[in-house]
Amino acid sequence: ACGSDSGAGGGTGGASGGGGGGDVQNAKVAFLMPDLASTRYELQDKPLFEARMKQLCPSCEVIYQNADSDAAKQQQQANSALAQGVKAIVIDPVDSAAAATIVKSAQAQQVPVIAYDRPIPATPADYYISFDNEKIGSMIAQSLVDHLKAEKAEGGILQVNGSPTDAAAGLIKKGIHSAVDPSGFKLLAEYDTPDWQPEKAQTWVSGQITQFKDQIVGVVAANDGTGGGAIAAFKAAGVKVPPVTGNDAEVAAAQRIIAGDQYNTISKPIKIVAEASANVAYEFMQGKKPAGKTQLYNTPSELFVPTVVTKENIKEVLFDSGIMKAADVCTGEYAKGCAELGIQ
Amino acid sequence: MSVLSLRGIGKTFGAVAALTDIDLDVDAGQVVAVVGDNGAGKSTLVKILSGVHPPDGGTITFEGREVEIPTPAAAHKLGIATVFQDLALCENLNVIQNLFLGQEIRPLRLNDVAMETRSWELLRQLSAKIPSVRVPVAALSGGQRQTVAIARSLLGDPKIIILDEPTAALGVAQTAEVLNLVERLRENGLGVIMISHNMADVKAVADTVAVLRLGRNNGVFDVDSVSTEDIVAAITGATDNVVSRRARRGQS
Amino acid sequence: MSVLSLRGIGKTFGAVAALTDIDLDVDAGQVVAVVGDNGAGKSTLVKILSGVHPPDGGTITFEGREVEIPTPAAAHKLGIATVFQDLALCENLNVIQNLFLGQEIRPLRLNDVAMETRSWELLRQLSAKIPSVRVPVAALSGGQRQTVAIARSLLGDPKIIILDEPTAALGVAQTAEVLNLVERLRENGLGVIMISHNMADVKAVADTVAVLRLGRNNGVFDVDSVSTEDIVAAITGATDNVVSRRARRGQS
Amino acid sequence: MATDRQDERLQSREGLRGALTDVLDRARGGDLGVIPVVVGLIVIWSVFQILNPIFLSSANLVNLTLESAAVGVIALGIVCVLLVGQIDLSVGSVSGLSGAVLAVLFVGQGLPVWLAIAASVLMGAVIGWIYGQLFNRFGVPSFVITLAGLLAFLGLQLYVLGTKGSINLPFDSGLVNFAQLDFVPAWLSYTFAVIAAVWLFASGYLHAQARRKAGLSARSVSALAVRSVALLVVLAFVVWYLGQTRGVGWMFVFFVVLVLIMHYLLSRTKWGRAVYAVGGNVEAARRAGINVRAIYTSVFVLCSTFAAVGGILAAARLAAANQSSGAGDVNLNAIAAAVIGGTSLFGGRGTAFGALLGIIVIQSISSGLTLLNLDSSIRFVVTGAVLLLAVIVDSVSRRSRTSHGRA
Amino acid sequence: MATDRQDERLQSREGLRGALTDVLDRARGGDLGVIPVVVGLIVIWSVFQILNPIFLSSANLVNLTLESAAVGVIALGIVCVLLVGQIDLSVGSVSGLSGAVLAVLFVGQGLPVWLAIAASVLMGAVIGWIYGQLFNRFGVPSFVITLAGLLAFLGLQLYVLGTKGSINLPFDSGLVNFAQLDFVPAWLSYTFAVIAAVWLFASGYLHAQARRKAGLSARSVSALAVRSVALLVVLAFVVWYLGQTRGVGWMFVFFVVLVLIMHYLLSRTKWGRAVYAVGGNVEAARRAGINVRAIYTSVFVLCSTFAAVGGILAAARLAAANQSSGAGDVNLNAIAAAVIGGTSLFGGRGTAFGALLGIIVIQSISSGLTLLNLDSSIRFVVTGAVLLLAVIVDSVSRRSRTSHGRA
Ligand SMILES: Nc1ncnc2c1ncn2[C@@H]1O[C@H](COP(=O)(O)OP(=O)(O)OP(=O)(O)O)[C@@H](O)[C@H]1O
Ligand SMILES: Nc1ncnc2c1ncn2[C@@H]1O[C@H](COP(=O)(O)OP(=O)(O)OP(=O)(O)O)[C@@H](O)[C@H]1O
Ligand SMILES: [Mg+2]
Ligand SMILES: [Mg+2]
Repeated sequence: ACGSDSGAGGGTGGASGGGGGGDVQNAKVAFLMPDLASTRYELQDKPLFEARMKQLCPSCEVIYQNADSDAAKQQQQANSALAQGVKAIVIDPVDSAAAATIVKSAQAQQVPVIAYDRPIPATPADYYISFDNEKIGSMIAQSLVDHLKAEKAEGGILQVNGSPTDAAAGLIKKGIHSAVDPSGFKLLAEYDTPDWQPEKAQTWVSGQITQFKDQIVGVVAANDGTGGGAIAAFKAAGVKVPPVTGNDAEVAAAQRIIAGDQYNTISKPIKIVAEASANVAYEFMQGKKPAGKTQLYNTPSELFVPTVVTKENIKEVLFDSGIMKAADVCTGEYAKGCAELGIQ
Repeated sequence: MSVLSLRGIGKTFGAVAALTDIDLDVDAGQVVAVVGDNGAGKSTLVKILSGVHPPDGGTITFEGREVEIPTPAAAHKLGIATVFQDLALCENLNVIQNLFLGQEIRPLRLNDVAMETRSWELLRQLSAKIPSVRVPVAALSGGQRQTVAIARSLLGDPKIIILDEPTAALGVAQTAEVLNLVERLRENGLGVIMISHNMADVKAVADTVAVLRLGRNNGVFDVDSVSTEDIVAAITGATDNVVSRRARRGQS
Repeated sequence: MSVLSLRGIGKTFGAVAALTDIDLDVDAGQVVAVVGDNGAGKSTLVKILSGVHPPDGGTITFEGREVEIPTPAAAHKLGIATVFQDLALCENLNVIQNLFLGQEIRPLRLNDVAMETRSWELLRQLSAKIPSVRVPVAALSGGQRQTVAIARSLLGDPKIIILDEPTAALGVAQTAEVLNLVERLRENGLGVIMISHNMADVKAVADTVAVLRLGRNNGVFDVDSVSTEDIVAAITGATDNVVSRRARRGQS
Repeated sequence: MATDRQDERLQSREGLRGALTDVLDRARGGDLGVIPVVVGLIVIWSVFQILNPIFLSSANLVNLTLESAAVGVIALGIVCVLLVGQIDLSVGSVSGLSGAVLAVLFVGQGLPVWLAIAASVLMGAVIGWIYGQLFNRFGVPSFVITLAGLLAFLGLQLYVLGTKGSINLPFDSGLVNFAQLDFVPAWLSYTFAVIAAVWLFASGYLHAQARRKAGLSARSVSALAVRSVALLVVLAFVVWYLGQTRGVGWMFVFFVVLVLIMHYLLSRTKWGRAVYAVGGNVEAARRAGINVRAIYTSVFVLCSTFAAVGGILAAARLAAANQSSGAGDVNLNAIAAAVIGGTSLFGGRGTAFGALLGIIVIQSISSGLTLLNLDSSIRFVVTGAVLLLAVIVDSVSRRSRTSHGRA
Repeated sequence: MATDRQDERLQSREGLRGALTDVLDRARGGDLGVIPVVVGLIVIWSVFQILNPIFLSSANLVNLTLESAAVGVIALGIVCVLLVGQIDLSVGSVSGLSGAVLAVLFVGQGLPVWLAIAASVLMGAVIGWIYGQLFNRFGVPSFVITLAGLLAFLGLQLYVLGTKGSINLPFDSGLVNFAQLDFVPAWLSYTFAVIAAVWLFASGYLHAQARRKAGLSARSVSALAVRSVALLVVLAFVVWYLGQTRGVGWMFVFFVVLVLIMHYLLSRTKWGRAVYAVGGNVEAARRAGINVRAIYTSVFVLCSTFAAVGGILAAARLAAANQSSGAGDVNLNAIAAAVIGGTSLFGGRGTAFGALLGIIVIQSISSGLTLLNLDSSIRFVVTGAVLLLAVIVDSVSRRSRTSHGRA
């Protein structure tokens, strides 16, 4: 499903891009990302969006900002973008509720707002493009639970959530619960990791290992960093590492999956989403009003489905698709694992 | 009757007994000089009287009532004004601000003009050589600071004034003015406790001399009936001391 | 020939000209007393000589060479040791640590025992009344601190010792010891600059007296050929001054 | 001759020229007050303007003023605690908690907005009072007390917001309007400017009169007039320029009024004197009969209260209170604003205006870099570098003071 | 009578009983050294043990020691800067950057591990040197310099990690083993304990001999013996108890050795004296001929170097370097550890052992709460409260000093 969606999005964008470009010359578009806790915004979303925009409108300028998990800073960035006269704002809100202000002030100046990744329920944006975080949470957890059931594991699960002050982390947490709670595995303990810090996750998991010893059969970690921390805790305690989840498909996580230390991560179709949003933004800049595939939160929307990555499918999802290069991942000690999986 | 009288005052710092069983009486209109060697406990006594340190034991009677002086504010309220040996000025504040600290004119809308005028008056009275009263005290010379500290104690309406080595850093003229001042204070009926290492000054203005030695009373003398040599002997604990030896050497 | 001689030294702080065009000469084995009213600029002069403040203008000649003294370390290296009026001790360090600050014995493995022994020696020499040398200086009395500062300057091997009001806080015995000390220093051929407000002390130990008034030279006198009254007159700028008036009043 | 001009070592300073020599002299002595910060600010502004001509546009400056207000108010409180030589690390958490309490009471419980505001502010005051008690009773360093507060109130903030995590304030409420859309009408702004200039002249004139009557030296009328006219010109220009787009926001006016009030309290009341005294030498202040404990308590209360007010402003500006309100760099920005504005971390030196200038420096850097559209890694590096440069200008001029013996 | 015991106001203190009276006397005077912190620690430990019996289990204490090492090393550097009355806010960023540089050089570039470590540490030293230069040349407050550093090096860290964002250190490398799995063999641990005790006795004995020879009072042999035996018992018990599970980690030993070295440098060398002097009264230190600038520079270099070392340990422990390494509360924890360990924020007071004790207090709180599995909101509140309590114990005992005139 995901492949065909992207094809359609790219198609429309390309078509309209070829159309009336005259008044969109030299226009600016803002691309506002929420945080640095995950590398994806700077490393994937931004370059992909920029590249697509360049294709559509070579003279247009993308104003990229990252709010570093601060809703007030994001507001400042949006205001500054508006002061610079942007024609459209693509925003991944730090705080979905607080971003309502940004939508208000942008719309007051006739600048369309495209909610990216996270919705803005309180004040409908002009468009919403996402894979949703809650779904991500439930997918990684479900994948782990299924694996454990297949292995006939008995015991309980630890849950390492994201930052307690991060709204996105809250959504992922909700998703994880929706899969873990009915799974039949006992939730031994859960932890909101301050600032998503892997060290904190490691410390906490170390404590739980002394407390629950071999009862732990799996760990659901809300992103790759905290997952890595959990794995380090097991290694440092000198016990066998149970299956641990992740999220974001970082290179380091791919390496751990290849080495067998981490069970899964999740690959979001960032390329597809970033490009689709560039297409939509471009349409808005031309003064069109693109209609969404569906209607969510009173907003024309388009949702894409992420893929859970495990050792079984890592080759296809990450390498064959070109998201990662073997040269980056299969360094040093990981070369052997790569070779076993047939990744070159 | 005494305005202020102490009985059995003691104070210990860690392993050092700074004061043991001290008695002292001050009458209105009387200048009591407290003398003693370095570290004899004079300043500690002053600090106890002005509420800086609580005593370990003993009683303080002020105007016939037994009192406690837990804080400097309490001492101010009783009417005890003190010039400390370490001056206790705020280096970041200027001369006027230091002079009126805690007793500003018009608390809710400070009257700078009145305070500055009064400052100049006080400083002139002590013939201070301070070029400007608007510089922070950090920029003053040692003697200038001491003058400021003395001027401070004259504000308000004290009943007892305690001067801890008030003339140590003062020039000859300023010292003379302070001695004049002490005499004026006595005439106005205030009790004055003056600490000094200068026997000439002590003999010049004091009525009685109380000697401390190693934290204990070592005699109270009437100033007219005691010689400088006797006081020095009481301070050092020996009639043959370095001072008398120097004096002999000087004569010979 | 002079060990140290100053020509045309000046120093301005903001709007105040603290020193203007100062000349001064100190010979080896000579005690020069610098006297003057409060704020006359004596301590400023001392600070210039010991590298604390740079002068605005003028030259300093030390042992025949023209020198600059940009930092206190430079002054130490030249052999100028100073007892500052504000003592400049570290309150958080104890007596031994302060005494040997910057000149510790065995830098990489401090020799506490040697330093403590030497400390007691120095302090006894000044007949200091300090119960323990292992307490922080913050816990010492004013006079005890001053003794520590004086003892400091005797460490090392200075050629010039500058004493800024060294006896201000000292007891009678300690003052006598310091005066003895100054005489010993002179006998050992050191140059001594002593600042004091006590004319008796000045007359007792100094060879020449240099008077500062409002930041300017106001005469250099040979101590044997000048009377106290003349010095006071030079300090205050008038023969009829508060000191002479007090003296007259005292006699009458 | 005036009483305070009689010492023969003083150079004479009369009239307009005297005032000028005075300034020059202070400059040589390194005692320039706020001038170096202003110079630093001008440098920053010029550079950013060259890099992106939007920077000094009226629209952007209007944003700048509005964005300064919330953290600026917090910095004002920080100035007070720094003046007594203490610190408050919890202003961020307290501001976040205050925003959360406001949102819960106002939106969640449906209380009238003034009541919700009052409750939040009161809570700030109570927190400060608790700090004061802990500090006075147990002598715990304020660093530790407020570090504990930082954690505890962050926890409370999360607890108050509960499962929702984020609460929107209605856009049509007066509070949100005040922070986002209410601007002072042009005529009123100009009136304010005129009032300020007249008031500066009048008060200066009356003061000079009083001094002259008392036989003290005083500023000449011409010097006073020059000063007032300069103020008028600057204010009128600011008002005019901001008026090119939206004008002067009421929230910024509110902040400036708070600064003026604090300036008055610190410089013209007994309490202010006591604050400086405690910061300069607490033992001397105690011996002068000042109730040192009361001063500490008052200052902690003030700081937490300002933090709460700042939190309310931030929530109003964002039209929401959420889990990350007050987190991040609010603490550091508030403290840095105070320090950049010339407040000493060791107590006893600083002014209320320092908070205003400091926050404008910080917001200018942040706004300027926002406009430059850099990678976050580069943005961090550049922020650090610019911050350092801005302060070096200040410090270099201040440093010459040491060599002039005013350390 | 001994030279230093002649003043008749001194109470006599001879032999074992004298040593005891001395301690009691100091207790009355509020000069208890580390005892109150230890008491605070015991309180915390008891409470957590009651709430969750795992807390004092050998396994958990082993974790605790290992988790203390990285931030503990950073706190050691903070103690040094605090001693001279300055601060370093950038230790978190520097540690993060150091971890990142290590990972990039070691894993990315394939350099030998010792070279990568050396490069990271050197980088830390250079950063400190730059701070020192900025501080000495321009007189910028260290708060601002290091705040700028905090931002700049965070940016550099992101930049160095570049496209990867997170870099794994191989689990089988010596560095990761050192931080995770290398424990001191039991026999060696006991040997260390014995050596420590013997050394304590021997050095004390020699010192006492030298003092007696110089005619000074000295500790009696029995007092020395009691002290050494006590140390031996404590150390042996610790070794035995930790040995119940994995034992004493080499990383913790490394940390303790660093503490001992710093203790020696601070208390037994000329440099250490100068550090305390500069912190107590910088002008007095300058007038004593101390090269104050060199001291500041050395201290900044030391602090940044320790931060870099801490960053390497943290990366080794996590077996990864990533963008959030060193972020969050590393700064505050390191500073808080120093302050809890009795280091004054105003300079001139503190010890290297304070960093050890302080970090153990902080890690105990964090570990104890981890085991309790509270909601994060509650967890923050409780952390704040426990932190405050731990310090109140210390401060109350210290405060009595003021009333005894030792403020
Ligand atoms: N705060 C303190 N802590 C510990 N000991 C102290 C403290 N204050 C004073 N002492 C000790 O008490 C003794 C008496 O000190 P005090 O200052 O009263 O002496 P003093 O008579 O004023 O001497 P001086 O003439 O030098 O001023 C000294 O030995 C001093 O070391
Ligand atoms: N750091 C400074 N900043 C500004 N002015 C200063 C500074 N130091 C000294 N002054 C001024 O210079 C003048 C001379 O001061 P100095 O300390 O040299 O006097 P002094 O002769 O030592 O007086 P005293 O006998 O009181 O010690 C004084 O008017 C003083 O206010
Ligand atoms: Mg005294
Ligand atoms: Mg002087």
